[in-house]
Amino acid sequence: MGNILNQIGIENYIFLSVVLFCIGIFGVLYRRNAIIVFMSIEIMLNAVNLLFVAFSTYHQDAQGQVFVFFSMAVAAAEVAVGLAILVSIFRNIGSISIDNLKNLKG
Amino acid sequence: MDTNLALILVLTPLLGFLVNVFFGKSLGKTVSGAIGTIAVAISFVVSLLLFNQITSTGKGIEVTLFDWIQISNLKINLGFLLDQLSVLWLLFVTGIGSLIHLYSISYMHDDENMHKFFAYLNLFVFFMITLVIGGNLLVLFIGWEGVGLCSYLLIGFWHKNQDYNDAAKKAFIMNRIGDLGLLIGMFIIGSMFSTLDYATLKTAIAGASNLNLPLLSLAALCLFIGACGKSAQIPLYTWLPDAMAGPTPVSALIHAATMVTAGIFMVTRLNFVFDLATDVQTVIAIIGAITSLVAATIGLVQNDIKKVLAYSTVSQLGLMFLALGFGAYEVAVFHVITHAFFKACLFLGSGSVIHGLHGEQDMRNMGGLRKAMPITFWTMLISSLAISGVPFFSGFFSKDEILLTAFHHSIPLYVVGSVASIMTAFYMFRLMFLTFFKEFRGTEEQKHHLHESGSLITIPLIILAILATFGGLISLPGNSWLNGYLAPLFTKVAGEEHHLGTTEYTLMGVAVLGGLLGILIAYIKYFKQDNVPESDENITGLSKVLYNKYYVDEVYDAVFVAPVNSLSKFFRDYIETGLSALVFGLGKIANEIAFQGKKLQTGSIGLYLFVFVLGLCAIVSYIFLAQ
Amino acid sequence: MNTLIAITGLGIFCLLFEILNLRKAIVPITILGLLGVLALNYCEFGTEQSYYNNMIAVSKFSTAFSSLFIVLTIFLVALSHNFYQNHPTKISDYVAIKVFLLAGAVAMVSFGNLAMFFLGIEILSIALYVLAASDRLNIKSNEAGMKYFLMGSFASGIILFGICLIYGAMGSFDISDIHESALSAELPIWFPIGMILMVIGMLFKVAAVPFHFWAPDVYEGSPALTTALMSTLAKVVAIATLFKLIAGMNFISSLDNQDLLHTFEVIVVIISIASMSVGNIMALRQVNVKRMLAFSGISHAGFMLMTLLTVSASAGVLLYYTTAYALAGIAAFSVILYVCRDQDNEDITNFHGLGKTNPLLAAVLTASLLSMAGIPIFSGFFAKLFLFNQTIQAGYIGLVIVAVINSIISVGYYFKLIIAMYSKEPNQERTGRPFLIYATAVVSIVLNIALGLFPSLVLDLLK
Amino acid sequence: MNVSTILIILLIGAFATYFSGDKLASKVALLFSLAALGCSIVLLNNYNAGENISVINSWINQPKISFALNGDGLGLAMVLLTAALTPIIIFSSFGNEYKNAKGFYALILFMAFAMAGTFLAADGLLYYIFWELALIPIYFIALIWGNGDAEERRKAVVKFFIYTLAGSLFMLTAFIYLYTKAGSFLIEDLYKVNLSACEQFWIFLAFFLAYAIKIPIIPFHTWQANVYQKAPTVGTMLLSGIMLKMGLYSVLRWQLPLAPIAAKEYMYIFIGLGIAGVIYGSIVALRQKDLKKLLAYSSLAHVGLIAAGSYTLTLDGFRGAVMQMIAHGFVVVGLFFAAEVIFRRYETREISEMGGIRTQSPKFTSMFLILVLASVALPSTFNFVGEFTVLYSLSQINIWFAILGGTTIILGAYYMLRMFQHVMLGETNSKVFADVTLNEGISFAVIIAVLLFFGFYPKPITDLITPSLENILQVINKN
Repeated sequence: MGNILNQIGIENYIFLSVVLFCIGIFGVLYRRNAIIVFMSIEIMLNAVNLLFVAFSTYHQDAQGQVFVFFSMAVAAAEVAVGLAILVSIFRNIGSISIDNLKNLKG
Repeated sequence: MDTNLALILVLTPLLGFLVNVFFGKSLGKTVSGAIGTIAVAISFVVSLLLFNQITSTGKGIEVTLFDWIQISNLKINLGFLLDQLSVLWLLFVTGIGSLIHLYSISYMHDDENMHKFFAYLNLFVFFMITLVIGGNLLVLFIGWEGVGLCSYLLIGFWHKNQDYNDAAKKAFIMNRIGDLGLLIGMFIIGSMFSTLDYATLKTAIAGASNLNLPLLSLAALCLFIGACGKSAQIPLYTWLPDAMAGPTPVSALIHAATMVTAGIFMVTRLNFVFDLATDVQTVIAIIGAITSLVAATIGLVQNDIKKVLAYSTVSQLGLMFLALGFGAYEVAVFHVITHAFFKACLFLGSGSVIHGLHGEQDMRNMGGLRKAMPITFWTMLISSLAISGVPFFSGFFSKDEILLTAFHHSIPLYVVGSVASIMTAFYMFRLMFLTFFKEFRGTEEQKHHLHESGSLITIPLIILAILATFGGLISLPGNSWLNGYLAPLFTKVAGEEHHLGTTEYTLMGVAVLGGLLGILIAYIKYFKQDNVPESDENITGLSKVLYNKYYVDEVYDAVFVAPVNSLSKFFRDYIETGLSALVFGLGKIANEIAFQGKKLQTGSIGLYLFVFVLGLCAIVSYIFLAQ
Repeated sequence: MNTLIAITGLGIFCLLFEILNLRKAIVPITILGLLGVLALNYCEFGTEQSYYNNMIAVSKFSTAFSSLFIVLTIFLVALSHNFYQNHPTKISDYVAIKVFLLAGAVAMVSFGNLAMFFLGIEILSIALYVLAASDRLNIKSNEAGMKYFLMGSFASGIILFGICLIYGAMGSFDISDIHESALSAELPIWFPIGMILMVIGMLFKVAAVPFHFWAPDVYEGSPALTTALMSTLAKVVAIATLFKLIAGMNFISSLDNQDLLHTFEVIVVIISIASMSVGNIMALRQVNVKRMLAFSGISHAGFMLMTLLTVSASAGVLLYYTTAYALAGIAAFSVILYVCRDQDNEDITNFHGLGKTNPLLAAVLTASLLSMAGIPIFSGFFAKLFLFNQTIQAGYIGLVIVAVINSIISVGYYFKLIIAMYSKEPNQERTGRPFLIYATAVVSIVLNIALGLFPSLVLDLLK
Repeated sequence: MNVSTILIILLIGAFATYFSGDKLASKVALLFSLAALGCSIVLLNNYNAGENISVINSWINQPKISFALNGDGLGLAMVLLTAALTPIIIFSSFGNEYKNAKGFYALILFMAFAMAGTFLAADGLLYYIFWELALIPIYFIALIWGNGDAEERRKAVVKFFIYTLAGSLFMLTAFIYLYTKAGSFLIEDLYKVNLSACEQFWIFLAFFLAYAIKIPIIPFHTWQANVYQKAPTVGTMLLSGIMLKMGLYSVLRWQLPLAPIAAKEYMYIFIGLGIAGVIYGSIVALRQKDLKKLLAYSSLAHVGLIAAGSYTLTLDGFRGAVMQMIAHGFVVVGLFFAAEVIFRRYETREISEMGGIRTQSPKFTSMFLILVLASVALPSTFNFVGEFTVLYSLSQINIWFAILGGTTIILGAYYMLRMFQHVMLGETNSKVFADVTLNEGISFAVIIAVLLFFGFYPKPITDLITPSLENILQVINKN
């Protein structure tokens, strides 16, 4: 098991997930459609999850993988709430673009 | 015993004041007047007793009541010093005071606030006595400012007229300028000798080795400034003529006989200081001479009977300072006394005239009053002769003494003084002729109200006239009782006795001739040719300048008062608003920033997240850089 | 630990009451329950132990802060009685959510393992998302919820990444392990990075500049009670957790080893200065009271962050400051709830003439504002005093001077409200004297003043 | 029995007044303030009998803050001033009707409580707390019961509050800094700390900011005139009569002893500022249209002189300053009350609309005149004693200070008499001026009596304050 990590150094995993994380961030920054923003956030979380797994292998320790389950669960819960809010917004203003959410300012 | 005497002396006028203030109205005019007069009369009696005691024992009485102000290096107590000088002053202050009180009973009888008038007069006497008998400079200062206050109250006695109030205010403030000088003088003396008591001070100075003379002279100068304020010397004299706004008895008491002599009193009191500051003495002499001349010249052309007397007062005071400047204190004191007699008499006389003419003060509307009011005429005539230095009247001796001293020290000042006295003679008789001779120039109904004033007015006049005649006897040239009496006060031998030699006699002659000359000119100008001064608008040339008092008031106004006022406006309108704008400005800035900041909060999630990420990157990269 | 279980149980009970149709009883019973929990928590105070192989570690710090949270929740629940009168069917849910939120909060201060910490923060956040958006038909509320949700989950992402890096560096989620190995010589750079990421995540929660933008909008948009909750409970929890993270992971000394400490301190100083300045200045021009208090909250966050400079010493100060701030906030919000209960906005104009129509509440609001402004005998003053004292002793006199200047600015907007209450004419009738609101207002302000008179009560708890 | 009794009386009084209802409020307040006065007189006796009337209990142990009240001569004198003026002020307000009177009078008593506390506190932080507490009541008094256009008033009052608070917060910072050095807020511990000249300079500056704004010394006075004008007269009296004295007192008690080196170093600058205040205030006062504003500027001038006296660091300066504080306290209260008496009859404060009152009410005129004369320091009034001593001390430093400072007796006379002339004298006023009522008369009489009595016999006060002033001097000159 460890030998994989010997062949591909841990750094690469880190870089990979950092890249994924950044993709997520940019998604959040540049997309205006709420759903896609959610998905970008999911990408961020999953990037982290990937890293968790990598680390847990690296450390030969299961906690990391357990943690991944936590974070998945949490992410699911979050998105559930998020979608609920989104629905009520859609009911009220008939759009899911976050650019329409500018009533509160100043 | 002495303490009680002193307290009675001081407190009876105060008592009179209190009674008149609180109950005067209900007591009625005559009673309140009587109270006022009696109060002063009692003080007069007490002063007589004290005088008696002093003359017998020959040394002063010191009375200490209690500590007053404690300052680290000098302790000032509330105490009195009754010695030759103060008792002498007391005598004529209270004596003339009681006469004038008597006079006022009838003079002020038509005024609804008569009780107030007497209250103020009593208060004045109280403060004057305090001034005179104060045991140290600070107690003197109480009286000093107190009499200033009283003159403020009495000048502005007819308070409905704002001009009178202005005059009163002017008097008070000008005095205060002097008072500041006095205070500074006290500070210097206090810090030098750490005492303000006359007695201790005298010994301290006598005993002091290597005195800081420049500093001492500075102190003397400051004190003299104080004297200038009180005794109306250049440059602080302009308040005195305006002070004539007050009722005539006030002018007689305060602005002729007593208060204005306080300056001379103070200088005499501190003779041991001034003797050391010789250059200050020269200044005093010069200022005195100039004042006497300037005032006399102005007096030449005045048409208001009281104004004439006012300027003559200023010029006489100038002569006294001339004497002081030469260290001839006893001479000055002598003239103070005689002057008190005849000037009081003159003022009261003029008061009686004004009373008779129902408030007319312009000599151009008088004339021919001789027959109508003989007593007034004769008394005033006597006093005029006295002031003009006609032989054997009191004024002759005192003024002559002064001129003698001047002659011995500096001829120029002697000349100035003599010229001044010639002018005095002139304008006094100008006054006499215009007022009492020829035909009456007033309106018809005035004319037929003309009458001699009541006995309460005439009696004081007569008494004063007598004093004005024989007052000179107290210091005959040759053997002077006064000099002997005052001798203990002075460090140096009391005034060099002029053994009457030829020079003296010639000088006397010159003085007499001068006086007669003045009278003669007046006689020719106003009796023979009987021309009456023109009405104000067509006065021209030099006489116009003189008539307008050399425009000194205007100058002062332009140089001091106006700038202060405009400065005040400037401060109020610009500096003040500017400062508060500065403070408000800070708040405004914050508000402005807030206003701009609100625009940043656009409400767009994208922006918020963007800033979030920026911050994140900034921090993380900062960490990396620091590594 | 028992506290946590009890709270969760209480939450479930609340839901049961709905089923059993005991809506009337919910609020009082919840309050009683919470009081019980408080007592329970009090018994735990002082005991140092950990449960479930150190998932939960009870310490003085955790218990003290938990009790504060519980007290605050009691107030909030009390307020919710009147607040939700109009839609009674929801009340049980809202109360339950608050209680669960409390559970999350307690978990956050008493975690012994990063997993627990993460769960706690997510419980809290999700509950808040829901509450923020709870006024379904109100577009503002929706927007607030959405904004909070998006940015919140973004922040959780960051936190999660941070946790991950720490795990990578340490190979463990356990605080005590991390605490030890944090001092070891060669640590990968990930550890400080991860730590910083977590800190940033928490800074978002406490709404510190530049991560503060959500706060004003969300505060304004959410229902007033939720705003109250956010500005008091949520903020306090976040700052306490942040403090515990840094203290618990021995972060300072490990930074010291890698001589990054100075860097970190610079960051903290900058952020705290920025927070208080931005917060105070922006608050000057606000007309909506909730928004104004949001900004004032930001500035207070800046003040609280000063404690991070003296982590070893200032736990007590932080507790005192948070308590003072939260109590003042509760008092203020209870008045706001009363005044604006049937207004559609919370503008200052609603407060005109409160001093005449309702002197008591006006006095309470005045007192709470003075406390926030840091005027003596109110505990707010002492909070500032102790904080400044602490910071000057650590040698940050410049920071304190900036803080002082900020407190001067802050008076500007606090007094805008006071003036509105006392020197303007009332523009509306205010009827009804809802007992619970009055009680909450008075009790909280009395507590605040009492703390002012006897600061040692709280200050010395964490000695 | 110790000094805390006064505070307790006043505090209880405040609450009692509030709960006594609008009808009784004024009476109750008067009662309690008189009780406080009586109490303070008893304390004075005990103090003179050599009894120890100070209090010290520890309050907060970490940081070490104690509830320490120090009843020494100086503090006692100031407390007496407070306790004597409060009843007068309350009594003087009987002629007016106030809405929500209970709050009004309660606030007055509370303010008196805070100010007395400030004068007594012997612990830096306690002192600061009282100092701040005194600010709140006056803020509300001016805001709620003030007069003039509401918007203007709001601006003026808020400016006043923020401005003063700003100053005092810097003082707080200074205190905390000192605490970090001394490890305690107790005044004697603070006296013990030795600071470098540089530290002292900053400490001195911080304190100066607080006091310069409170006193006020130019150019920090911009709040004063407006607030005096806008506040109700009672508030103005409290401000000018007692609150200004807080600042001046604090200069003596706190600023100078805590930073002696700096004090000596920069003495001349601050004396200069004080004297500049004298001249500036007097000149600005000349051309004021509003009576209360004029009085405000006059008091700016007077406190300038007092401040200059305190900064001379000489016993005379201190003594004169304290005496002048007390004298000025009484006279300024009297003058503002006179302004109020006129306002009650004429409903105006514009000097131009007054005049000719003397013919209508001689009594009032005489009383007003005496107050005016006292404020221009006529000998035989208490003000003269104070002013003379201060000027003397200034002359010891440098004769020019005395001369420049002495201009106050000229300029003061100028603007005060000018004011008096236009307010009281001249042609009889068309508007009716009812003569002073008994109540008003009593207030005036008391004030005048005090001024005249101490004018001739200031010894009791001098003896009371001198020892503590000497102690302060010792602290200043210890190194």
